[in-house]
Amino acid sequence: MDNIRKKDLLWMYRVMKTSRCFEERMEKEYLEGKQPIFNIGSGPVPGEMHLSNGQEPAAAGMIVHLTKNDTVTATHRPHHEAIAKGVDLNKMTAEIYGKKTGLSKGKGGHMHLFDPKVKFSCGGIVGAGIPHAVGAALANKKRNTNWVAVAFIGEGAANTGAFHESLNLAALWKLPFIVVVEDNSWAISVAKENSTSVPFNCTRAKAYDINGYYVKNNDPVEMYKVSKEAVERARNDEGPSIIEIKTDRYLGHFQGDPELYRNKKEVPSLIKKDPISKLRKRLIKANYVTIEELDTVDSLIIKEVNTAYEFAKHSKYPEPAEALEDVFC
Amino acid sequence: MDNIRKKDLLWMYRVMKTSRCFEERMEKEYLEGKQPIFNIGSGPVPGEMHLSNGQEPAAAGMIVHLTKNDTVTATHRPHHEAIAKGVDLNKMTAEIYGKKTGLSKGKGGHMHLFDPKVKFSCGGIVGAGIPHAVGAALANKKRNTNWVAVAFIGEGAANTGAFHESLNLAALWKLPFIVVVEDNSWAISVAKENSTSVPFNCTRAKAYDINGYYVKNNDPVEMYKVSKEAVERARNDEGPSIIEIKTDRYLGHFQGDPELYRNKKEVPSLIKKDPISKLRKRLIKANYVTIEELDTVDSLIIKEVNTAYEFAKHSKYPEPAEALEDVFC
Amino acid sequence: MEKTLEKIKKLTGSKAMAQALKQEMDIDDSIFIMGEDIGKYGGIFGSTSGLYDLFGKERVMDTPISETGFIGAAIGAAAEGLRPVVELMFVDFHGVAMDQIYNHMAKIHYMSGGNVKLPIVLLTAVGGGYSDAAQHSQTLYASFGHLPGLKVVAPTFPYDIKGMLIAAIRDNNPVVFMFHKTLQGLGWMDQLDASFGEVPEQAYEVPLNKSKIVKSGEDVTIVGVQMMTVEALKAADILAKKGINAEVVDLRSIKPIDKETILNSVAKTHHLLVVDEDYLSYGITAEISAIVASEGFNYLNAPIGRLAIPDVPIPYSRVLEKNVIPNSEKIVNAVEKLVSV
Amino acid sequence: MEKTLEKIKKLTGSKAMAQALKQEMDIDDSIFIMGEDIGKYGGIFGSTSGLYDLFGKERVMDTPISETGFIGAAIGAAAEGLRPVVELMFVDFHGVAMDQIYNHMAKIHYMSGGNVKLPIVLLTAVGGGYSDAAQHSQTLYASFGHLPGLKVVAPTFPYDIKGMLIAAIRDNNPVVFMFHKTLQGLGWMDQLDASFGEVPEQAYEVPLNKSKIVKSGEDVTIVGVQMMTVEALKAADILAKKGINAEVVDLRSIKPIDKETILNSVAKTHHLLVVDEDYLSYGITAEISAIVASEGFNYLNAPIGRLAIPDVPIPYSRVLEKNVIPNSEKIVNAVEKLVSV
Ligand SMILES: Cc1ncc(C[n+]2csc(CCOP(=O)(O)OP(=O)(O)O)c2C)c(N)n1
Ligand SMILES: Cc1ncc(C[n+]2csc(CCOP(=O)(O)OP(=O)(O)O)c2C)c(N)n1
Ligand SMILES: [Mg+2]
Ligand SMILES: [Mg+2]
Repeated sequence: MDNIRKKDLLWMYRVMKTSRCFEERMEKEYLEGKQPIFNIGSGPVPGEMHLSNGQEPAAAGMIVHLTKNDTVTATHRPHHEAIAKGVDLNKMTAEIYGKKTGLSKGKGGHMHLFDPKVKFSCGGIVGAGIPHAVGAALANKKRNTNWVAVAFIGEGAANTGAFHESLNLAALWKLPFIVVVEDNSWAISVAKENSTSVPFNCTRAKAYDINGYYVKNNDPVEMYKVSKEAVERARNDEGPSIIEIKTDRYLGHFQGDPELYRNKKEVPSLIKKDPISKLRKRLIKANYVTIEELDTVDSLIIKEVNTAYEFAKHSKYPEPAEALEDVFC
Repeated sequence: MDNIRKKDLLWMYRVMKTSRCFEERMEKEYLEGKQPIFNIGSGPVPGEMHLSNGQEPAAAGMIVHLTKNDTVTATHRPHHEAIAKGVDLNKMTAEIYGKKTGLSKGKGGHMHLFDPKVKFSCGGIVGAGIPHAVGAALANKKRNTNWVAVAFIGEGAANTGAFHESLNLAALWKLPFIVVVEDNSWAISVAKENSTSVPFNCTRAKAYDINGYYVKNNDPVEMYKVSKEAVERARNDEGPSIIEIKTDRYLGHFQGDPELYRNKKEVPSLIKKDPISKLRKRLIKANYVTIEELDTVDSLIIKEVNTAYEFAKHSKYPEPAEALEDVFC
Repeated sequence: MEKTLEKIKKLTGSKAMAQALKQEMDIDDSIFIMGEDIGKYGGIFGSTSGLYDLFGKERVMDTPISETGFIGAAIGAAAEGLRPVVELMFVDFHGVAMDQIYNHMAKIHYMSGGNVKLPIVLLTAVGGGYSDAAQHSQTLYASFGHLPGLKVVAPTFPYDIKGMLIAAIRDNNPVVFMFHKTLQGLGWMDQLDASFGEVPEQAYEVPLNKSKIVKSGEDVTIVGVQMMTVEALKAADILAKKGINAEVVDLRSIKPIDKETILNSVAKTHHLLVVDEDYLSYGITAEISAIVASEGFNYLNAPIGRLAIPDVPIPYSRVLEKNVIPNSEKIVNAVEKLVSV
Repeated sequence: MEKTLEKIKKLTGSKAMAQALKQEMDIDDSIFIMGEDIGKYGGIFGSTSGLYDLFGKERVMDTPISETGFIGAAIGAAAEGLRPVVELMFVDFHGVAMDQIYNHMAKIHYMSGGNVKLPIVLLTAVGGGYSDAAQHSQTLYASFGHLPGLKVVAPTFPYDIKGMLIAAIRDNNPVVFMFHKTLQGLGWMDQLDASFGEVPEQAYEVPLNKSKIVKSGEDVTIVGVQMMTVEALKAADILAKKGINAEVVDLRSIKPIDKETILNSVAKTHHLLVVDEDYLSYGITAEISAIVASEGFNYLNAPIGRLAIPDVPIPYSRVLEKNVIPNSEKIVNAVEKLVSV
């Protein structure tokens, strides 16, 4: 597979698969306490839930090139990046369950995951994470490291003022910064052609005199290659990049989204070319690994995911009075 | 002069000259009550004062193509556009003097001039006028007019989020909208190369799939041509444009600016190629008009400006209690 | 307003909103709606449901995620004589567009000496209680109430939602219209009786600057707004059983505040508790307390009670969130303390 | 703090700020400054004057006009362990960056369960009185005070400016540091005695959560902040001649409010006037009145007085502006009314 190290490909397979497993489980667990009548505030996992099934290549193909010194900021749809970046899965799951053992002791929830140990953060305001990554890149440059900072965003976020201001700053200061635009065609119900005046956001790199890359077909291997170049450039002080990847949102914007705005045939056709299944086949076909070996990987993943859910479910809730703590340090 | 109607050139000369006269007078009047010690809050014209001397070509070369049905939004440095757009000079001057006869009965001041009769407005927040012009363009399109809306901004404003969001909207909705970027090299003390990651903001048109134009050398005639094309395109429903013109700020950012950041030789060299003197010479050389005729124009301008200042100075102040009026209608 | 019985239907809050918009759009071509997901989706909280099909994409316009751009565009369009209704999906996002809202929408009428009118309605969803955490659960009533030039309303019941929205649309000033998610009567949230109520079919206006006594009583005045009104009514039932007869005032208007109704009530009850789903400091409890402490001081027989979110961001976990948002139980406790002084 | 006499110099507010920044930057490499015109220009209101020459453009960074971008970048850099000081040139511009300020800077510590610390100082210039009109004259104290997660301070005198800025820089929480333009002692604005004062040369801290009694008295408590403290002191002089002995409290901290100092003062004087250069509704006068009406009710012998900008945008013309910003004369009148009840 084009000179990509087997180790990297397997790593990508593993994190994509972990994310998928984690989210397929979440899809079910989320419904607990929400049936027969769906009530967003009910059950052990209340609140909004944005799943990334289908979008795993964006996270894996980029983050395979990062270490824990590199920073990642993500969005309201953060699980695939969190998992790829190595966020503690037990604590992340516990956080989503609102437990005291969670990353934020239950204060953050699924849209507000913070794991400073692996330099991961995300948030619920579209576009807002981009300047945070610019700031991390600035810190990296100031401290003479070769660490990079990557902001993951949806294609909808590329129309926010934050996008423009951040890209201009990063380019002006030649920061080790990359923005990955996950074009899943939709911003909730608004299709890209109804939100974005250019077909490809990577074109917008011209507005900052930086590099723009496009990855077609939700392809993790292409994403790997393009990201490698962008990360190397960033590490070598050659400035920021925009990478746009065409990816796919299999589920509703959030769980419970009736998706009346979307053609019912769209998702089945997307799932047919699922990148995880495709990568699995490619790995086997290239003789990188046997079916049995991958089955072993898969079962380890399932175990890891199960462990995380067990941990979360069996953890304690915080005491009500803890709500008043942690405003200031 | 390249097939430009004499009438248009004379109009441009006249408004440029009017603006220059108006501002040269303002430069002096502003100091009343501020000497020997400069106090920004003192005198009959208190508060910040941003003059546009040197930047007249941007206003004249564009607005010559507009009618009073077309909308203009301007910035904290609004006089050249206000005058070109036909804002009532008496009322505008009275407003700057804080008088009851002013455009806004003294409530707005120099940064907040509103003359809905000629569809002119401006404001003190960098970038904020851009979406207002987009909204006007949207209204124009909704009402099936062929009216256009033009936002004038400084090159510093091209790095605001408002710029990006507005351009994307205008392009997406194919609105009769134009943004004119007056590149006077400075945003207060910050030079363009320290604020902007591309040499030319017109390049940023690519980020929206619209037309971008560049006008060199603060040239009103070039500005005329480029604006003509952009306005025609807008009127013909061919979408928005970005025009950047290299222009010159002769004075400090505001009156009282010590300009310690700026090479003392810069301004004298700029004034040598003053666009108003140059246009005067060109008009005469092309035999469009005689020196005497232009002298007559000039003296009429001086009279008009004098009248405005007289009107302003002799007008009454509002009653203090009027401060409480006009919050709501 | 004359009610004709056969023309009254029971509607949810969201249907009341959509009906108000429809009826006004029917009679006034210059009204159009902009916002994220307000087209086919009908608004994430149902504020525009059905309108896209009725009026098409020219009048019910989905936008990119560019709140500064499209809220700013509403200002420009309003200055040209149109009457935009624009939705900021969650009030929590106001920070990305606040300059347009408070430096321009709120001030241009004044800065222009009254020459530019901006008949804009800014719809925005407020409120927590369903574990949507710190960035999607706020009400921020006071963040808007503090700034001059905006009328800010927050109706509770479907009847008021329709009437105040119509009044807001017809008003020639910018009006911030806050609707509470839980009071929209959406199928996928808590089902409350309060979110379903009688709404006349014809168009009518409810004034934008009046509070309403939703339960009268003699012993204590409880001022609430939206969900806090609902909780106050629940509390009043419990208190009644304990022999305390509470008067409940539904604030409805955040700015301007209807001082008269509140002062008259306190003149009668001599006790005041203000309940707010916004943050404590510099919030509704502050402003109403101050009005009464300065203009109704002599009516008071006891210290004023304040109940609000205790100056912490809204936490995710249900147990934590429950602890910070006031509810009927906390109101009962607070009132008991108040009247026992 | 021990004062050593020979080490005290008279400084203006702006020099006190620049000195605080210099001294802290000298001892801590992780501090850097970002903002518009804070480099060679030294800050439009002199907050960073001289620092560019001392520390160079890596540590004193001019930025584009991209407040969301660079204030957001300060958050990202702080999360990595740096200590950014970031300037929002006028507080009036907060709307273009408010999302970064209140949804992220203010909440990330909480939302991360205390795991992410954001030691950021947000400098911002406030205040009117020099005809800078509606978009450049505000204080917006309460707009910031309302939101949980920010410490918000507004010192008046050079001594406090230096000490509170040092405390702010050393604090591991985000601090909004508001400096009043007129109190910076700039050569091109009104010259006030208050803007020039004794400042020890060595570094020292003034706590971020304490008010200060700047004049003691028995008859009435006047709470002010920044220019309103200065006007209150002037008013106190006039009142003294009329036989009214006012106590003046300089609030200093907008959030959290030092309740104790205020309540103790009112316990002594039994009369309270709050004066604010921010808008009336939901402002400082509201919050402090509410605190006293709920926690110091029995101390009060008269209704609480409130003096603030009467819910209008700030007009340009001097005669109009003078009518809306409170001053010593209005304070005297308000106090006289108050104590005569
Ligand atoms: C500033 C802001 N505006 C609106 C929203 C509401 N919202 C949440 S996600 C979303 C769509 C985002 O689309 P995109 O960036 O493409 O990401 P995706 O959901 O497709 O992953 C919107 C509009 C928000 N959270 N923040
Ligand atoms: C949002 C915002 N940020 C900062 C300012 C302060 N400010 C006023 S004018 C100006 C410079 C503007 O530069 P440019 O856009 O190039 O216009 P010019 O002054 O050169 O005409 C700045 C930073 C402001 N008014 N608004
Ligand atoms: Mg998307
Ligand atoms: Mg400029």
